[in-house]
Amino acid sequence: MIPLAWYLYLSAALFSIGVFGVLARRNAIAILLGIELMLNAVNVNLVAFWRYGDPTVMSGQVFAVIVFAVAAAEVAVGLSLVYSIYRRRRTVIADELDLMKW
Amino acid sequence: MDFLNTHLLTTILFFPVLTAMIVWILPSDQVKAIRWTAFGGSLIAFIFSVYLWMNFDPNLAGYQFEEQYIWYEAIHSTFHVGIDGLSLTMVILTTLLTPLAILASFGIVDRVKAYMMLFLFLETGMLGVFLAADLIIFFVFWEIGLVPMYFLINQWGNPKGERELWGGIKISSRNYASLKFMVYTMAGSLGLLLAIQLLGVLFRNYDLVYLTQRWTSLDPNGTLMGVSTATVKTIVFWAFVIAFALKVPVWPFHTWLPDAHTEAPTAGSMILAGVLLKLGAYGFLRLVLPLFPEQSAQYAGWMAFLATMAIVFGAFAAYGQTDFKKLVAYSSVNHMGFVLLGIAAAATKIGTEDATIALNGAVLQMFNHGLSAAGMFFLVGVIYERTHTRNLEDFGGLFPLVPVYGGILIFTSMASLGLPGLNGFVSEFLVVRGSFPLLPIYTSIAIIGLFFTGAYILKGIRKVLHGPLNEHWAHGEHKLTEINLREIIVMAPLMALMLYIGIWPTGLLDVINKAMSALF
Amino acid sequence: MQFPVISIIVFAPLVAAIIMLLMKEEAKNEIRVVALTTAVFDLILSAWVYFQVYMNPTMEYQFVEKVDWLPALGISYHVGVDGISTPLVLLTGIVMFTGVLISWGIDDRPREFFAFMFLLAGGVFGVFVSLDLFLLFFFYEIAVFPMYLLISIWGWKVTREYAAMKLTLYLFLGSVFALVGALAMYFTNYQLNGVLTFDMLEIEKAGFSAQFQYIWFLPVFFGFAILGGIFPFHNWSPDGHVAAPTAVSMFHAGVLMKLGAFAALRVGIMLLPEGAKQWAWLVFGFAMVNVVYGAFIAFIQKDMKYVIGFSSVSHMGLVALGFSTLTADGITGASLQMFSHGIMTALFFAATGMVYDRAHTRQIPELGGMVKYLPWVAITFIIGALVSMGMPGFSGFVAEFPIFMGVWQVSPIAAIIASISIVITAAYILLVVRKVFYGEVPEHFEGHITPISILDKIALATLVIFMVALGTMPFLMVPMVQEGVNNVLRILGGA
Amino acid sequence: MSIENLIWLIPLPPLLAFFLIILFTNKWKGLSHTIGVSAAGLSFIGSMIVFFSAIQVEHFGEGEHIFASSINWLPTGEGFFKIGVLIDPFSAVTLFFVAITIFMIFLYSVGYQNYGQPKGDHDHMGLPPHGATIVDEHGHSHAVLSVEPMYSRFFAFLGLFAFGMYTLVVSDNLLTLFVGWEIMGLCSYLLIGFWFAKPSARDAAIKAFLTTRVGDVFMLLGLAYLYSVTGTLNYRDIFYNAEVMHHLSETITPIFGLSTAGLIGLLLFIGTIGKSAQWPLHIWLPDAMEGPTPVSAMIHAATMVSAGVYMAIRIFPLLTAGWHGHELTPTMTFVAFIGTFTAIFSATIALAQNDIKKVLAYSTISQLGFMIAAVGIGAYVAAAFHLITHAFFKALLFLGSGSVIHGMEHGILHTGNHSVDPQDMKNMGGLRKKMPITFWTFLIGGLALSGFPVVTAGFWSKDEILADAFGHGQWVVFITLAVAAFMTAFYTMRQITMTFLGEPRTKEAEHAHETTWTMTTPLVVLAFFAVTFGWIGVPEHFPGLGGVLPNWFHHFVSGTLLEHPESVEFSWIPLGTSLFVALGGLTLGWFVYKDYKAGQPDPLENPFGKLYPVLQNKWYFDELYSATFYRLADWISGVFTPFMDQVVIDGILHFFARSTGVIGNTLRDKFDKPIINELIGDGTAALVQKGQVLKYLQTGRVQSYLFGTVSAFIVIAALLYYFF
Repeated sequence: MIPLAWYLYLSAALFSIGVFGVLARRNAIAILLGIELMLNAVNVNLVAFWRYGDPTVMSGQVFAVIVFAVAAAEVAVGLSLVYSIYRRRRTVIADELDLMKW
Repeated sequence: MDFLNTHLLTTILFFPVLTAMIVWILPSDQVKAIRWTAFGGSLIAFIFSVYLWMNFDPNLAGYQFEEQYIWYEAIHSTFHVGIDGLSLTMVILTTLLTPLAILASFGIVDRVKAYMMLFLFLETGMLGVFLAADLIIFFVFWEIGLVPMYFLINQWGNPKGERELWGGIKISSRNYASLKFMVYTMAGSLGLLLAIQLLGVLFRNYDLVYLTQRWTSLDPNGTLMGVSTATVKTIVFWAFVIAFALKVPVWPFHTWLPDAHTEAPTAGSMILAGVLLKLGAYGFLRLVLPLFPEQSAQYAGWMAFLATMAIVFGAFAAYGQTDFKKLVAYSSVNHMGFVLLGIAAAATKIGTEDATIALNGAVLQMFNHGLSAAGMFFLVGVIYERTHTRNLEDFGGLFPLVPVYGGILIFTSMASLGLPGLNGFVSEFLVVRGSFPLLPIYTSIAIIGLFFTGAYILKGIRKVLHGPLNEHWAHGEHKLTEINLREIIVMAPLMALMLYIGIWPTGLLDVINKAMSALF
Repeated sequence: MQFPVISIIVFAPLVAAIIMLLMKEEAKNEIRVVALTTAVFDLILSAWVYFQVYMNPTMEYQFVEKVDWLPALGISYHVGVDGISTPLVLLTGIVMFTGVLISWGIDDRPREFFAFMFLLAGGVFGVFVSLDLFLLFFFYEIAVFPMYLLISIWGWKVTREYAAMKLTLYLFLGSVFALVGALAMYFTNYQLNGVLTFDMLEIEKAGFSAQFQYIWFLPVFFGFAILGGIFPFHNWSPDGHVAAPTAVSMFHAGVLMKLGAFAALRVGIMLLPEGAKQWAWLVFGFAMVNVVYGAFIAFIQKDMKYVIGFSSVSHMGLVALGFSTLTADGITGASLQMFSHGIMTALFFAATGMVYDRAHTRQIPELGGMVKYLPWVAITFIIGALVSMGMPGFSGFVAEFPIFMGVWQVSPIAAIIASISIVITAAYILLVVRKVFYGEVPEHFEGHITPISILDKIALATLVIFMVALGTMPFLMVPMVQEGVNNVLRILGGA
Repeated sequence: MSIENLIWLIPLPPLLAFFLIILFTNKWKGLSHTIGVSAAGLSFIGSMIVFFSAIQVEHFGEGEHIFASSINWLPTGEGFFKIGVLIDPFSAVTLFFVAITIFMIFLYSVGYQNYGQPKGDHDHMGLPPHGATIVDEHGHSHAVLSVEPMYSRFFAFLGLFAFGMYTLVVSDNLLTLFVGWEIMGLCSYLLIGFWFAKPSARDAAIKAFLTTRVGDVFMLLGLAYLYSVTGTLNYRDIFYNAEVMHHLSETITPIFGLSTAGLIGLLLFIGTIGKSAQWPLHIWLPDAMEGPTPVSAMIHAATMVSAGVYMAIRIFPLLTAGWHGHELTPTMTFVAFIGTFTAIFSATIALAQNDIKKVLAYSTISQLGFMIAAVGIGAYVAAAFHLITHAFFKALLFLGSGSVIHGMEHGILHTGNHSVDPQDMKNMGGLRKKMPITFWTFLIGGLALSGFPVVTAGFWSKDEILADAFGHGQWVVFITLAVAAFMTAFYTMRQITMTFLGEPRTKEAEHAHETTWTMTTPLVVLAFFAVTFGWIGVPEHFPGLGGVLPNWFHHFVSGTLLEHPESVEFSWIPLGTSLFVALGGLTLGWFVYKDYKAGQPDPLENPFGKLYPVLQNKWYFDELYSATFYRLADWISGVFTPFMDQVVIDGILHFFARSTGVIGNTLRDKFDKPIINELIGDGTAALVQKGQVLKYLQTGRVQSYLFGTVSAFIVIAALLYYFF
């Protein structure tokens, strides 16, 4: 079967893309997508380790499920935040959002 | 009645406070009611103390009517009160003078309620010192007494007058006087406080009787806290002496007295001279002599020296005054000097007959001075109320205008001069008689000091009553009015007592004598 | 499971704070009412606790509640009171109550003000009752943190930022030291006994090596003592007093400083007795400086609040002095002094605040004759003055006397020197009384001085009652304190 | 009622009168003097009863043959100090003359203070009455004497005085004697200063009180000393008790090596010096004449001063302790010296006085000197004898002079010329016809004073003193006293001549006239005694008269003490001397002054030359004292004491107060702010600065934060990888 390493490569790649997206893209939505990618990369890792570890211990899958939940909630909150910001500032460009400055 | 018999002392002690509380709830504008309540309260206290006098058995040694309650067990101090012949005399004096003083201050119109309350607190404070049989309680009341006095002087004192201090600082003289009185006395009692603490640390107990026998039975060659017992005792002794000497006041600690007196309101001076000064002397008799027989004997010479200085310089200073009240104030220094002289003399050979006589004299002198000084200050107040001046030069030849007042003034002055047949003489003679064999030199000087007592007393009369009439007071709006009935009523008991004690001191002296014989 | 009165006392203010924050900003009166009710409620409860303890004073802790919190780290919610902390709880209740009354008139964001104040109160309660080291720190920080906001927002415009920052820095600095010490105990105890616990009753029994105690006593003790205003770390407190609004000053001087002293006793001396014995002389020395030095400086201050601030330094010095004697008398006195000084200084600040609100100056030379307009303030202030000069018949004497007895047993000379401060105190406090409340009124005050409200009177009266009661009837408090002190002595191995 | 209880009662009526008058009857003059006089009368009767029952007792005075009773007064440790009354021979005779004189004074005062006269036109309390004008039925207005405004008060004072004197006499111990003594001191103060509005009177009063007080304090010292040595002050227990006296006379004190008795005696005797106005404390007596003439003057000139001598005789055993009849002990020498010197000294002054009362005053001092001298040379019986005779005739003289002055005031009111001094003898003369009773009685008194032989009492007593001085071989004393006696006779005659004889030198003198019966009766009574009282003391061996009358006085009084002094054997020398000085002085005086005219300088001025003003100014003693003692006292009280109190002592206090402030300031400014704040405190400000800089790190961009996070993560990871 496919060795574990492949999964790890996959998740690493996904994660890198996510990080790149978060850091590089200026659009808030894109940043959110990047975050999603990172989370899913983590999921891939978790599931893979579960499979190649001791399948009787369910903690890996449990974690994955929790991550799904978190991701979903986080997307919801994130999008609503972006939306409300857009409604106020008419923009979703992250650079222009420096309200947290001193 | 049964309660009264078992709690007589505390009743007497706290009755003024109770009265003060009643006064407190009275509406401030009911001046009349306030005055009479205060007066009545103090009068009842006096009646109680007369009752006490009746039921007192002079033949028993030690305390009577003892009461003891838990107070502050962390430092092993109990609320312990008791009375013996010595304190009985003083209690009578206090409870007698307070109503008179209150009656004397019926003229006060400014913040009467506060004034009366302070006065009643003052009475409790003084009584507490005399009744205390526990060192802490003694100290508590000792200090408490200061507070009302401070405010009486500071608030109801003579509003006029300014005192120039160093560096051009000006301060109204009643503030100066009251602050001096307060801080000076507190500083003096600091040593006392520390000494008391030392005793407490040593014996874990503050009961006078217990302390006395433990402290006096210490091994003189032993050490306390690494210092030889003798040294410690000497230091503690001086701490006590200075605290009391300040209050008496003994030369050279006396300078607060004239200031305080001149500024204080009339009634304040009456109590100040009448009772407060006695606290110091009482301290000597109650604490110093019993606790430090050896030291007292050792340093009696010094005490006698100070006493003599007080007598001589007190007289001279009084003679030099142009302010009537200051003159009387210094006379207190002069008279209290005799008290200390008697004590000092007795200290040299405690327990001998001479010593007992000297002590009898000292205690009686305390009582007598209480009467005469209070009387004198009141009379000064009477004339001051009318003329608003105390400067002797402003008076002169007032006798025809105020014959009754004049008569009373001469009578009281003579009592204070120590004229035989009046109270002052008996006590002074006893002091002299007792002290002479023990301290001949100092006594001789003191007696010669008596001459100047005469000098300044006569000066007072001469300037006020005699000589050509100062027309200023004769007519017009300044016309001097005769002493009124209330004021006469204030003086009457004092004068009656002066005469009675002068002619027949036996009753009072008997109590004192037995107490002194029992105490020492 | 008995009625968790302690927890209720502790958490009522916190809850009240949250409630108030949820209320509408405009509903000022409602907010004040909530605050007052809570304060009264707490006062009643703490009085009840006090009464219970008074009824049967014991060496053990009473009203103990113990709930595991983070068992893995050995952190538990463990509270209880003994003879020393009970009076302080009562004190906090009183100050809280009076504080609310005094600051009734605050109109600038009362909601936040009361919320923070109650946060503070809750923290203070917590420290006094907590028997768990971690919990103690927890509440300690809760208590310290709101001070910053209270001072910097509601404080005296001129110096508030400075003072607030200074205070915060001092206190956090101190607590950091103390925390390190605490952790050291925590881990050392683990090494010694293999149990991870913050429970102080456990740590007491840890049996630390003398070496260890020598090292760690100083950081722990002084870490807390800074809050107690020990020399040379005292300067934050006068500045803080001056800057803080009235009610906060009351809390600050009345309770917060006791917090430091109390924690120093509880953690420093009781957990590291050997260290205490080792370093007593040092603490003693510093405390001596406090006493005399504070008095001298207070003597020359022109600003009422500075006078009181430095007098607090002097009086808290007496507390430290009492502790450092490590004698029954000394510690008893110190504990009483904590209560007495708390009430007294709260009264002082309340009175000062009232004068200041009306005269708009605290400069003593500019004031005068206040007794005409504010007789209550004058009289109560005078009584406070008597207390602070250690006048017998008032709580000050009852407290200071045993301290001095303790000092005698350590060093007579020191007793004599320290006693000088009594006279100086008398002098300056009388001068203040005379100048501020008597003498002639500066004419520009004529008519501008409004009488104080009934609430203020209630507040002042409450404080005075306690001072006089303790002064005339020490037996109302002394026995329980003695029990508490016996416990300390047991740990110290003496008595 | 037993005699003892009666004795207790003797002093009381006057005291009662005092209080009654002061408290109640002040308003009603008549009632007041009734009370006063009747009180005096009661005491008088009582005293007489006691006296006569005393002289009936056999061997009165020896052992138990006395009247005495005592009660406990002061508790002293175990025992009591007793006070009581004692009548022994000496006090009995004293009581006799005291009672008479006092009663006479009361009676006399009624008239002298113009009872019954109208109220003065412009009289004030504290000033002598200026007289009133009345309009008779014909419409003429006359100036007449006006009643004393403080009439009642005067009788009150008299009562108090009487009480004092009686107490002094009947008391059985030195303490109660001292009580009476001081009360009389007060009365003399009150009476001399009776017209207190006159500055002179006021000052004289104070002078009298204080001068006597100088003696009193020493006396008190002596009392204390005696009491503490013997444990009692009772006469009988000390003086009548051989071994006590022996003990006292044997023990030696450090002071001058005097025996205890001697020293105590000396101290007590200083009291006498003050009271009996002996040199150097004599200055108060002449000024005492400021009192209402002459009653108060006569009180403390004729009566009170005898208290001093009375005590001197009382303590005779102390003074003479260790004396065996030959050379005098130091104490006695001192006493004798004081007495003798005073006698001659004041006699000289009396020569140059023109005020009728002053002359008498100085003669009094001089006569007292005689008595003291007698005591000094150990002749206390003689002293006692002279004391009593002198009391009688001196009282007589004073009352007489008062009567004279009163008459003169009549004249003055008549002429209305108030500038005339009614007391100056230069303004008198020829009053013999105007006021006969006064003249004759005054003459008797004068002769008695100058010791006119045989008839007058003064002769016998003075002669006895001289005889004793001679008999004890005290030549100095003898001669000096003789000279003094001569002067006495001289100035007495001078006084009589200037006052009564010759022609009136002023209109006032012409219009003077005799005074009322209340004033003249006492004169007569006293004159009687001034003559007869001498005859009870005639020495046995006196030529002619010797056997006729027994020397009763000597026998009686000498029973006072343990050892009875034997009267000296007769010798012509002293007798001759006294005869010579008396007669010589009188005649010389008469010759010098018989034709003295108004306006002339005094005949003595020329012969005396420079000395005369010195005498007139009493040897400048007042000036001397005021230059020394008064000034010193003023300096101490006015300059030194204030300096000590306000500068030195208060200075120290203020120093403490100030230093507190200084220390406080230094601590705050030099230490607290700079050091404490800087070192530990004000990291604060700096830290705020840092914050200002650091805030720029906070861009507010999400991605920059994230970038920071990630890069930090990477770095850490790299580090971890590198190290592990």
